[in-house]
Amino acid sequence: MDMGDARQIIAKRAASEVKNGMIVNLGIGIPSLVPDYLDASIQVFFQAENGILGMGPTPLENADGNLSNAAGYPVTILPGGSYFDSAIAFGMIRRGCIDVSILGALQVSEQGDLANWIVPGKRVPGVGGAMELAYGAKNLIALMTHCEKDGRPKIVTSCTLPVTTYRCVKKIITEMAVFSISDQLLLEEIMPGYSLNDIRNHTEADFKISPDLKPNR
Amino acid sequence: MDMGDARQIIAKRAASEVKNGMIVNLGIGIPSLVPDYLDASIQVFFQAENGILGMGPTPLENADGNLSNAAGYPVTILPGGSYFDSAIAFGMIRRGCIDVSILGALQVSEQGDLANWIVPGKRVPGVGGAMELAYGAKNLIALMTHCEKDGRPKIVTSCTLPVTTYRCVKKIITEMAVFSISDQLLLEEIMPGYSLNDIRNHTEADFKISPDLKPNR
Amino acid sequence: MSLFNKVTDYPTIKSLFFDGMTLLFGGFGGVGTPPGLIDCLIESGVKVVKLIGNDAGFPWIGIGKFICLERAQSLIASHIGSNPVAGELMTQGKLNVEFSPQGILVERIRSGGVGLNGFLTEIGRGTKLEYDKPIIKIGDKEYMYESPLTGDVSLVFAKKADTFGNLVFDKTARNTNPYVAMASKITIVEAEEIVPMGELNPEEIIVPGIYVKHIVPSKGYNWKWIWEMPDKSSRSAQPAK
Amino acid sequence: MSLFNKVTDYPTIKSLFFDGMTLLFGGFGGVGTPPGLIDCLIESGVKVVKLIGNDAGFPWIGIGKFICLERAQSLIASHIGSNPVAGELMTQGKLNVEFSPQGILVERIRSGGVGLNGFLTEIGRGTKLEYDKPIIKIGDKEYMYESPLTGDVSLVFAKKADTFGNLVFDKTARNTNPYVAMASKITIVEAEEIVPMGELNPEEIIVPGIYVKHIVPSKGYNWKWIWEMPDKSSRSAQPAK
Repeated sequence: MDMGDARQIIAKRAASEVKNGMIVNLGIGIPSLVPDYLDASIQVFFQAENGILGMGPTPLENADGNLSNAAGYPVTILPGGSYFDSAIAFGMIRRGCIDVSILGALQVSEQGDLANWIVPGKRVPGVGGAMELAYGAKNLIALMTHCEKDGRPKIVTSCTLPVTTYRCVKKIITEMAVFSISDQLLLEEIMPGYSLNDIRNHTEADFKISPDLKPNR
Repeated sequence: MDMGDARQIIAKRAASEVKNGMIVNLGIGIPSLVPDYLDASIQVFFQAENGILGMGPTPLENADGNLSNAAGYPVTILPGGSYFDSAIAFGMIRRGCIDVSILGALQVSEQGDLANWIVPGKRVPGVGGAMELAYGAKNLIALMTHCEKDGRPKIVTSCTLPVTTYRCVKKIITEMAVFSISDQLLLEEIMPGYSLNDIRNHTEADFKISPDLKPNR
Repeated sequence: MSLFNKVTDYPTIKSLFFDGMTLLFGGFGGVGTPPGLIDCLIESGVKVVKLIGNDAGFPWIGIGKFICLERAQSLIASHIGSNPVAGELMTQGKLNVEFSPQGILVERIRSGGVGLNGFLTEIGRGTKLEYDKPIIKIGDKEYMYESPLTGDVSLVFAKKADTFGNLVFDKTARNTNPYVAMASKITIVEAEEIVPMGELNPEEIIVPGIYVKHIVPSKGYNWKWIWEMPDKSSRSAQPAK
Repeated sequence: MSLFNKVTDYPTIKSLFFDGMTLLFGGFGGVGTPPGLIDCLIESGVKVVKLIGNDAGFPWIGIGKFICLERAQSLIASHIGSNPVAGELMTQGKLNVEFSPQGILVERIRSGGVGLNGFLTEIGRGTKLEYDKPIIKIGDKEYMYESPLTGDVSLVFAKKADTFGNLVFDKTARNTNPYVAMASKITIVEAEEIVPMGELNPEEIIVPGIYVKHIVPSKGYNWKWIWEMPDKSSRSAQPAK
C-alpha cells in the first residue's frame, strides 16, 4: 500500500469516531483529511486554535484572506459560529471543551505518551498548540502510518523522540490497526488486509488483545 | 466649616489636578464630586472598573439600567468610549494606563501608605478595586477631610487602620492643606482660612515645608 | 441544527441545583446578576457551600437576596459594603467571607475558566488580604500566589443568546459575566432575548456557545432601583454639562 | 476631541524603532501581522534583541521577512516550521529560539499586558519546553511558572481603528493581536480603515484606545498567497459539502 492510500484509510476510520453534536479540533496532516469522510448527517462544530468555532468547508471562490484555519488555509463559517482571540481559543482547549482532538503523531508509547513536535537534528517545527490540545481534549486520537518508511515501528515501548505530552493518547488509528489506551495498550481492531501476526511484527510496544477484537467493517 | 462644605472645597481643589487629555479614575465619596468642578475646556476620558472608558454625564432622563459607573449610578458614554469586561478594566488599571486615580481615604501615612477599606469592628465594606487602583495609577491622589469628627488627625506617622496599599499616595488634598509625598511628606499649599499652625496642630505626621509653599489661590 | 438547542425552562433549572454546590454568579453591584436565576435558586431551597462573585449585591438585588436567607456557608467577593445583612452574618459567624481585590478576583475566575493553575501578583502583598496565600520568590522578588476559582454552577446574565449559547452582553452589564460563564461545570444563562443560531454576528459574540449548558429567557431585570432609592444621595461621577 | 488623534505616517513610525528593542508582533502564521509596519521596521535598519510572537511567519510573509535579514538576536515563538530560514539560523546559532506552547505564549503576553506577574501551568511539564523554568509546589501538586512577556514596541494589525485607537479586528486575523496591543510601552497599529472617534460601536471595540500610541493606514495585506502557492498541497480542514 502506498503512503497516500494509507493516509486515506486512516482518515476514513478516524471519521467514524466523530459523533453528532461534538466539538472537534483537527491537527494538520492526516487529521485534515477526516472531514472528507464524515457522513452528511453528522453535525459538529470544528474549532481552530487561531480563534474560530464553527468552521465550514473550504470556500469554492472568493476566499477571504482574514478567514483561515490554524494552518492558514481558507475556510468559511457556519451559522452559530464565532470568532475570538487565540487566548480564548486555547482557554477552551485547556478547559476540556473539545470533545475530540485528532492529531497527527510521530510516535506513541504504550502508556499513551505522544511525540509529534520535533525530530532532533532534522525537523524543528516547534510545538505549536499540540501540547495543549493533548492536555485538554476529553478524547485524544492519534493518527499515523503504522511504521516509518524504513519499517521502524511507531507504536513503541517508550518514545525515543521528545515527548509532546505524557499519557494523553486514548486511541491510535493506523492503516493496520486500532488501539485503545487506558491502563494498557489494547488492540481493538485489525484493519482489512492485515493479520494479527502483521501487527505483532510491526509493533514494538507490548499490547493486549481486546475481548471485543473485531476485524474492521 | 461643616463637613459638606469641606468636601466641596476638597473636590474643587482636586479638579485642578485633572489636565487635558488624561485618563482618569474616580473613587466613591469625595472624588465623585470632582467632575462638577472641571473646566468645560478640559477633555478627559473617565474610566470605571466595571468596564467602561469614556463615561459621560449622568443622564437627565431615561437612564439605562445596563449603563452605570462602578458605584451603580447611571452614566452615559461619550464618542470614542468603549465597553469591556471587568478583567480588562483592571488590566488597564494595573498596567498603568490610568494617568490619575483620585481616591477617598480614611488615613494616609507620611510614607504614602493608604488606608481606605476597613474600620475593624465598625465598617467592613471590603476592599473593592482600591488596592489595584492604588498600585497601578501613574498618579494617586487621596482626598479626605483633615481630621475625624472627634478631631483625631488622619495624616499619621503610621496607619492604625488596615492598609490598602503601601507607599502609593503621591498627593493628599484636605480642606486645610495640600501635601505631596515622594521621599518625604511635603506641605505644598495652605488652604484659605488656615494657618501653618492650624495644620501643625491637626497633623500627626512629621512634614517638611515645600520651598514653593503657597497659600491656595 | 436543533442538536445544539440549549433553551429550557425555570423548573428544569431548579432541578440542577444541589446542596453543597459551589456557585459562581456574574454581576457587579447587582448589575448583570441574573434575577430570574437567583429567584429560581431561592425557590430550590438548596444550600450553597461557596458563593463566588464580585460583591454581595444589595439585600433585595442580585445575590444579596439569596445571602439574606442564610443558606450560603461562605462567600468570596471583593466587597460586601452594599449589603449590610452580609456584614451582620459575617460578624455573627454565619457567613465566612474571603475578600479578594476586585480585579484579582475576576482574574482568579478567569484562570480557572481558561484551564490555568493560578497566577502571581504583588497586589495585596503585606496587607490583611494576604491571608495564608503562598508567597513565591521569582528571581529576587516575592509575589503572592492567587489560586484559580471554578464552580459547579455558574449563573450568567446576557443581553442576547442564540440557541447554541453564543452570548452578547449589554454595556456595563457585561462586567464579570464572560469569565463566570467559563468557570463552572454547568453554566446557566438568563438572556433578555433568545435568537436562532446564525442571527448573531460571529464578530460580536463575547462568549462562544461552547461554554453554555442551559439558557432561559429573562423576565426582566430590576437593578435600576439602585439609584431610584430615596435614601441614597444622588451621585454624579461624571463631568457635569 | 483632536487631542486624542493618534494617526501618523510611516516615516514617523520608523523613527520610533531603536537598536536593542524588544518587539512584539501580532499575527498567526502571517495572518494578522501588519505588513506595512514590518516593511517599515525593515527599512529602519534597526536590530532587535528579542522578537515575541506566535510563530516565525513565512520567509516572505509576516515577521519572516525581517527574521531572514538576521537582525534579530532571539525569538520567543510557538513554532518556526513555516519559515525554514528561521530553522537554519537557529541551527547555525545565529538566532536564539525559545519555544513556548502556543496558548501558553499568548497567555504570557496577556499576563504582561494586564499587569500580572506570570502564572502556573502543567502544560509542558516534564518535556523539553520546561527549560529551566521554576517549578512551584502548591499543595501536593507541582506546576511550571510561566513568566509575563512585555516589550518596548508592539506591532498590531486591525480592521478598523478610530483616531483614539479603539480597535476592531476581522475574523481570524484577530488571533494574538488584542494582547500584543496591551503588552508594550509603545503600541503601533496598522489599520485597514481609520474612522473618526464615535463611529465605532462601543460594544464592538475589542481593544480600547487607551493601549494605542500610534496609528497608520494599511496599504493592504498579502497573506492570501499562502494558499495560492503552487508548491503547497491544498488542504481541506473542514467538512466537505
